[in-house]
Amino acid sequence: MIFGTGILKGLFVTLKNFVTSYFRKPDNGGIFTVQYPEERDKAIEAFRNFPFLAYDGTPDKVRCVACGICERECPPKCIHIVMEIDPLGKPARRPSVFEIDHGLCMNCGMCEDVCPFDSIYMDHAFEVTAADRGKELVRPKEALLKSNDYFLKIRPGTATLVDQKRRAAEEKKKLSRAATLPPQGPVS
Amino acid sequence: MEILELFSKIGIYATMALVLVFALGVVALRNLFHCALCLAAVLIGTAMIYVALHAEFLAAVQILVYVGAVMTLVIFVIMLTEHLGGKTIRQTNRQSPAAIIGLSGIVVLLGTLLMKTPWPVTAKALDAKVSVMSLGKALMGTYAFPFEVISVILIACLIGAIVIAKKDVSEKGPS
Amino acid sequence: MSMPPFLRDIEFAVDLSLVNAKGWCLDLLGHFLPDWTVVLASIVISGVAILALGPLVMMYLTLLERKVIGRIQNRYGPNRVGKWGLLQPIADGIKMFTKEDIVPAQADKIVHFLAPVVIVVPALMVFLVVPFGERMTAVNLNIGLLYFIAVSSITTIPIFMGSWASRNKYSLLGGMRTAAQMISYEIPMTLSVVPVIMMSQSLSTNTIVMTQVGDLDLHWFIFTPWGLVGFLIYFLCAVAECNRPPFDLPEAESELVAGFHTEYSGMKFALFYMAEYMNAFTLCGIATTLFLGGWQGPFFPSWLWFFGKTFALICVMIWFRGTLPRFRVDQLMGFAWKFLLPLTLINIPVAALWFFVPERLAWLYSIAIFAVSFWGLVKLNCAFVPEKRIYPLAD
Amino acid sequence: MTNTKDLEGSQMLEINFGPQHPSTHGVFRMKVFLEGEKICALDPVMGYLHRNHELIAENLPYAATMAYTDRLDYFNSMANNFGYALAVEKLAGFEVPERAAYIRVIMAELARIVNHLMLIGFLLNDLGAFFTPVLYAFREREKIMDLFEEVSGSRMMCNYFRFGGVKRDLTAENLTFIKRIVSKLPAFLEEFEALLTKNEILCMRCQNVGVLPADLAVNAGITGPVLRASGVNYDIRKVDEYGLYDRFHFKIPLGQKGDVYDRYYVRILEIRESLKILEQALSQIPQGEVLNKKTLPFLKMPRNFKPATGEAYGRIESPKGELGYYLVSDGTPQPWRYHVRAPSLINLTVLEEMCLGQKVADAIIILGSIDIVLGETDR
Repeated sequence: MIFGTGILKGLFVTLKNFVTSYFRKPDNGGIFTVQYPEERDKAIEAFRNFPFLAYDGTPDKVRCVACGICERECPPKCIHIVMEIDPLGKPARRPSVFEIDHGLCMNCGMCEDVCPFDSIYMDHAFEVTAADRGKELVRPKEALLKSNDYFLKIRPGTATLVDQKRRAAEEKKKLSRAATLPPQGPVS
Repeated sequence: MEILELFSKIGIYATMALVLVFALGVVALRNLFHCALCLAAVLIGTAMIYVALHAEFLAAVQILVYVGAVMTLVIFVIMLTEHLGGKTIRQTNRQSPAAIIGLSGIVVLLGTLLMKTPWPVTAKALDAKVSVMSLGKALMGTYAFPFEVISVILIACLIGAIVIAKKDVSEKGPS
Repeated sequence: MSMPPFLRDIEFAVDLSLVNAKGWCLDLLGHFLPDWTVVLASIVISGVAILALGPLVMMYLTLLERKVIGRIQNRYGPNRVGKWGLLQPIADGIKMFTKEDIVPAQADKIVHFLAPVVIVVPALMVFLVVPFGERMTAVNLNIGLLYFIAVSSITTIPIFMGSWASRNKYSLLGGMRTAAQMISYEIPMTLSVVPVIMMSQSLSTNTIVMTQVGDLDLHWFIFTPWGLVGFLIYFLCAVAECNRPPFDLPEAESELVAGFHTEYSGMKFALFYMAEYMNAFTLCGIATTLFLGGWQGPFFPSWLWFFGKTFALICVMIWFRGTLPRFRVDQLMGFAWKFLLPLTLINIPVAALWFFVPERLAWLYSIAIFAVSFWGLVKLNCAFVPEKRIYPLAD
Repeated sequence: MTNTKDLEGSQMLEINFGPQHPSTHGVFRMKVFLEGEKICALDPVMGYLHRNHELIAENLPYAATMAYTDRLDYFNSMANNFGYALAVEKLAGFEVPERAAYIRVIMAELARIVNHLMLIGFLLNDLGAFFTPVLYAFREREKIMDLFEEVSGSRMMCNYFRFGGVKRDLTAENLTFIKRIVSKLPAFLEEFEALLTKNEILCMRCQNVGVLPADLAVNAGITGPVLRASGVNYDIRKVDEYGLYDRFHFKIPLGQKGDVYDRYYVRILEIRESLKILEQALSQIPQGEVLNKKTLPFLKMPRNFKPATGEAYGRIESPKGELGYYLVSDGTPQPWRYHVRAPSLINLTVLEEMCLGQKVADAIIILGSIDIVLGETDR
């Protein structure tokens, strides 16, 4: 083999790519970059980013009961929950404070896995910024609450399954309440 | 048109003055690297004077050989010897008085020679434009022998340098 | 070339339009100003044209490079500032101007400042002898080619200044590499030009172009065996001279961070870049002049031909950058001294042979000589020839 | 090893490559003593990216550590997950459903392809090719990354494996997508090789540079492609036959000289072998569960998972070498001791031996050819 043919071959490969970049499809030697703010990659349902809190209907109907399991199991300990105390001094079974420190959160999805109340889910919103990492990145409850409709929109598969499960559980609860009326907590 | 000539004259004298200043820098500055840079400036300035005297070929060769090759080597050596060249050195030592006396003697000698020599300005000398062609013919024809002798000397130098460099390697042993 | 006379007139008018524009301006001035101002104005017009052309060429070369490499890598390249990113160089310029100028505390302040300023000077000075088109050489020196080689050899000194004054070890290493590389590649580059000088019997760039004149039967030097080999050697050396890949060792990013301009920021950095790109342009321009017939070419104005050929060569440089990995220092030196230099030395007698032997026979001879010498050189440099290897597949 | 302390203040040029340097692949530092351009001594300095991985894991339930293993070798979190899952399964004696085992092999091999492509791309960057091979590698990697995102939710930090299976089943579309990747990759490899393998500059730069003799490699505990490039036939996929690797037919490519070029080419050949494994796995994959029912409660309540006292060492052939996880349980929800045998770290120990007497530029490509990821080296 003549010295230099390897280089020429390499030059030919790049020339080919230069030419094909003008008229080929992205997966076939064409331009494969995405012009981000205008174009976006197709949304992938399983995609997980900073978690959100799901509510049914209106924001006061939070599914979260402030049980604190996610707070305890979160590997980087980025969740902070304080349970609301009702005027009678009894725990109200809803969070008065629910904060997630986005500076710490590593999007592992552990909270979603362990939550027994179908409350916390991984979000699709990734364009999250803050000018200050100390305060602004600690997202309060108001910023985390998102409706079930939003959940259905971003992750239709999972959300429908969850909805079916919850409806079934509610039916069951109604039936059992009609039968015996024992006070019972929600079952996952 | 006189104004233009005046401009060019001013330019030439300014260049000469600058060359002198830089030449002073070569011997007076304390930092070796700065000295070398001044030397490069002197050589470029000399080339400019050549251009002003319509000796473009000489100017180009001056820059090519002295600035492009010799100065590069000089600076290369400076960078190799004192790594980051921050050191400054005294430019005077015990021999400087003797040197001054000797130099002043030379200056006086050259000065008197310059003054005494009649510099004939003839029409022929003014018209003579040395073309590259005639220069080449002279080098290859009339002055072929000295030209070849010089190249033999240069080759000898090169071989000598190689020999010295090679010895160095064999002493250390193959690495 | 058969062309109706009026077309030829038009072509001629377009061709010399820039020259005529300058002449018209000078005439206008001559009506009400003394003679010497006209001469001065002529110098100023040419000077301003060159001073504007240099940076303009540099700015759009950066864009061209980024675009072409982008396409090679299957992406767009800059396309946000202006249509097709055409305003990108201006945005970059504004950025460079407004950036903080950082000087290391231990640096030699004066030399550190001077280096980027000085480096632009030779890069601009060589524009003087580049024949941009018919009657469009700023100064038609009779030693134009020698002037070009001489002036471009000064470039090493500002690089040294920058690398030394930064007091940075990466810069120092980069500076040393530059010196070695520039000295080594200057020799084959100068020698590869010698056959052209022999054939055209002149050092003037204009005369060299004129000896390659011809309408459709192309008399460009590249269409002769010695011209082709000379061109290839010259071009490779040119790539090495302006420190572009695969010879970009002085600023090898993956090894020396940025080589000699590691410690430069803002406009000083931009000046280094400007010099580099202007050098690339002039080196390609001279290659065009010497081997590709300069501004010769049918139908289009001569300056368009010149720029077209030059930019084609620059695109090849960019293509190299998009494809090839970098040489190592010793291989780089070996390539210059053990391969290119002997080949140039063979090229010179071959050119002489061409001069004295009838054309057909000369083709035969030269091809035979080049083939044998190429083969011999590859054999002699067997240390650099890749090995063939077999990879066993175990269970 | 030369003691670099002795050389300080000598005539030699002392340069710190890193921690901030374009081609140390992170925050790795090489203290190099140069004579001209020749390397006389080299001192690798590690630990700039130390994140206390092991101690964090010792204070977390077993399940939570899975997310942290992603961050070890962030180019192939799938392989990291695999090793950790194997270790815990050994410790607790969980079975893995067959479909899940196939999915694991598929993911591990895809991760290997991604890793090798990236390595070759960045090695070429170290060699001075201006990002073209990297971007070609990125182009192919992107497809695999899309798949990873679809199955696991994240492109790089997959967190996909669970004890006794995987987190989510592969859909039919996923499988056809993988099939398409596998069928298209050989053509890309041809193109990639045309660009690189025979390129004279690459050959000149890489051949006979950074030679690692086989005996030194074995003595230093080098594993992975670096070891195989030196001609030692050792692949944990064949030795341990963990997962389902005993079911697939594939070969182990071996190098002869153990130089940078061998390390580069062995990886190209490994990609080809991985494609063979993928083809077989895709044609054999059965239907069924992807998660052992027994482990589900432990994933829901990680603190309830208390393996019996004992120890386990799970190791896999990660793309970089032997990746081992050593776990000691004392019956509590947290492991008593957790240790990662990171191939990047161990492979880095021979860096000086390979670099001595070479040029600066060689040191960079030798480092590049070892294939380190600082997340794993420093942990």
